[in-house]
Amino acid sequence: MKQYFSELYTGGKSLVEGLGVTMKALFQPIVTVQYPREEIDITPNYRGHIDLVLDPEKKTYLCISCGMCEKSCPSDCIKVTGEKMEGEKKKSLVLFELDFTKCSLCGTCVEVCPKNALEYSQEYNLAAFTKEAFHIDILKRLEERRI
Amino acid sequence: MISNHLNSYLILAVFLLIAGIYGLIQHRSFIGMLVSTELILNGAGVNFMAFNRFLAPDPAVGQVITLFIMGIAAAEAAIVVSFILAVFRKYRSIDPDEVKELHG
Amino acid sequence: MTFYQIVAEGLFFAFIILVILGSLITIRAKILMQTVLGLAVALLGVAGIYFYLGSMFLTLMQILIYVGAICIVLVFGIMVGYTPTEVAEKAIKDWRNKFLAISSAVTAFLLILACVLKTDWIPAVADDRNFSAAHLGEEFLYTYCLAFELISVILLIAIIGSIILARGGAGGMVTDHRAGKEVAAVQEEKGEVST
Amino acid sequence: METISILPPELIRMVIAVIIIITFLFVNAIMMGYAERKIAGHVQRRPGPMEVGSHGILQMIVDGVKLVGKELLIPLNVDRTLFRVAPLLSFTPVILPLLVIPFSEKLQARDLNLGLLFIVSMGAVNVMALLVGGWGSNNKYSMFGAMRAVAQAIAYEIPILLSMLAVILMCNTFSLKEIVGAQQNIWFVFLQPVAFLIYVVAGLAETNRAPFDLPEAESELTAGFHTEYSGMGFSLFFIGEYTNMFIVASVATVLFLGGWHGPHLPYGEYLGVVWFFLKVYFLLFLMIMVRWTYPRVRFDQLLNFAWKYLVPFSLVNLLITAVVVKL
Repeated sequence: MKQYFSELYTGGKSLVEGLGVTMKALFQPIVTVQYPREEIDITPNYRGHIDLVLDPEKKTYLCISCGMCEKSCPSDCIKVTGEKMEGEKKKSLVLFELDFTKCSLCGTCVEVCPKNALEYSQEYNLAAFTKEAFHIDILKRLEERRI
Repeated sequence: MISNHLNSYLILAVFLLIAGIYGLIQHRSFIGMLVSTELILNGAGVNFMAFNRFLAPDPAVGQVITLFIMGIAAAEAAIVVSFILAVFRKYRSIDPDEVKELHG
Repeated sequence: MTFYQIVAEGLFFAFIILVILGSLITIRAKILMQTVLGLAVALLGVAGIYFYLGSMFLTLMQILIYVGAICIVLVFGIMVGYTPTEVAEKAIKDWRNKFLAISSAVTAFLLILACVLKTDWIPAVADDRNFSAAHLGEEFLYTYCLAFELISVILLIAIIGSIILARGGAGGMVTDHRAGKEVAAVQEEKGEVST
Repeated sequence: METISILPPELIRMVIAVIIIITFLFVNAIMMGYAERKIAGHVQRRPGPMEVGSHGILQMIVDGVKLVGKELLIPLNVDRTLFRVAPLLSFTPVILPLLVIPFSEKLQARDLNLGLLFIVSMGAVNVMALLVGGWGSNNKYSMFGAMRAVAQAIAYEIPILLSMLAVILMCNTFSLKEIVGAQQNIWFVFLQPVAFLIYVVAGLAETNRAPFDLPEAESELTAGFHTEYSGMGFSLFFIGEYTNMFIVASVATVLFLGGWHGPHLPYGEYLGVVWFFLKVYFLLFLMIMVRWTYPRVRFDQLLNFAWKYLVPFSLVNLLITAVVVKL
């Protein structure tokens, strides 16, 4: 009999306390963001798809078209083509394409790059209607950034 | 004013009674029979209420008896449903034709 | 005849139609659930008839007890033994059965109807009859006190009895899902052990 | 003019009252749906609907239009009659109780002698709708929902009636108007706090609201008895549920919170409706908060709670009330 009433008491008390918690939450400011209208800053550690590093001095890429990333990629999603231009020692990039439909964001390409020419982008608005939209031309992205 | 004649109520009560009898014979399941019994009980209730309204010197009598009928019907329904549960558990069927251990 | 009376008459006929329709569904439907729903319709109609017979209290009790409790218990009983679309009633080809049903019903109807129409009913003379619920309550507690107590005892016994029946006898819960005979055997064993 | 002189004013009054009440049902369902989603959002510290209209205020209307536009799908193997009848059955009996509720001293469609009994008996019919819908859907989830609804309704009807009886004993009448009138000086919530608590808890269970929403438990039974309903069928169930909440809250207001009584207003016999609605919507707000605070109870807990706590307490309360009233 004593247990019956003590159960009732503790139960009732915890119910009232619970109601207090939600009451308090009701009047606290909201913490979520209305996404397409407002956006919050992405943490610098965010690992999006890869991007070429922009050399701040020469305003160009650091990539030497060695093809290490292409070889190391477990999903075969990077395509690098370099051509030797006339009058230049190094190969220059003609094509750097990422097939994002296959990419698993493992980051092996970034690790393996001898010149540290690859970095993670901050891109997260990734949605499209076609498969082709995910064949990302990374060289073009770099050109756009350079301007 | 048909709603003011005793006979119209009595005929309705008779209709309920014969509907109950017909259903009781026609239905081949316990629930169907129970439902028909409820119809018969309601016929009796209408009858009591009609006499109460038109003939009784004290109009509480018929209402009291009708309320008793309702109470009995509630008890009956509860018992029959639990009886059906028991029968179903024992015979795996609530078809009255299969439940015939007490057949002579 | 005023407009009020026309409306009242119309409603009266509506209730009668409800009763007749409901009881026809009840006795003709092949699916049991529809049978019980037909019963609910008929009982609502009877509730309306009670209103015309001067007792609002009985009308409400009829809805509360019959529709709200008895019909629901019946539906519960159906849910135990049937699946929703299974045709619960065997197709009635038993002509003997049907003949018996119809003939007994018609005979009873004619006989009772003859009695009803032949009798001269003597109407109540008093005009100051009290239909109120308060008067009904007084009658319950003074004149019909014993019957009132008895019915509560009956209800109590019914509740206890139905619990015992549903639990599978005084021996306690039988949860076996084996075939009927085995369960019966188990019950017999239990009976022997307890005695 | 001929036709109008035949019509008695009482009948016109009833027709107007029914029209107003049906309009009010829809408005109430829209408002409650919006409030529910907004409060749910803020309790979880998110904004809730924001897109349609300022702060999403038109969201429920848009949803209503969407539901009306949708096809009423009838699955192949259901019992068609029962399947169609069930939403109507859940919608119709909720209109009638509103006819006897006194919104203010003079705003009442009809004052019945047995008003409270009338409301209770209409509530009993409502359970049939859940049963018929659940059974007619021919779906095991719906069926489980229906069976749970039965056990729950039977268990919680008793404490509701007993707690109402305590109030009826105190003012000796079933008429809602007279019950409110008896609370001129002191609200019954102060004289009958236990009955009030029992009524509110059992009322929550009676309307199938969380934490007692077992018949439609989303996470266990997908949606219980209305799993198979779409379009208007679903929205009728939805409106029925919210109106039921409104009825439970307004009966609680009438029985315990003094109905239309409040600080004096000009034209008090009409404007008392303001106090009435304030109290009702406060209770409804509480119900919504309860839903978003507590987890759903288990089925055995639900029945244990009814039979071991609510019924004994309401019986003892009734006994004490009877003794005190007769002393």
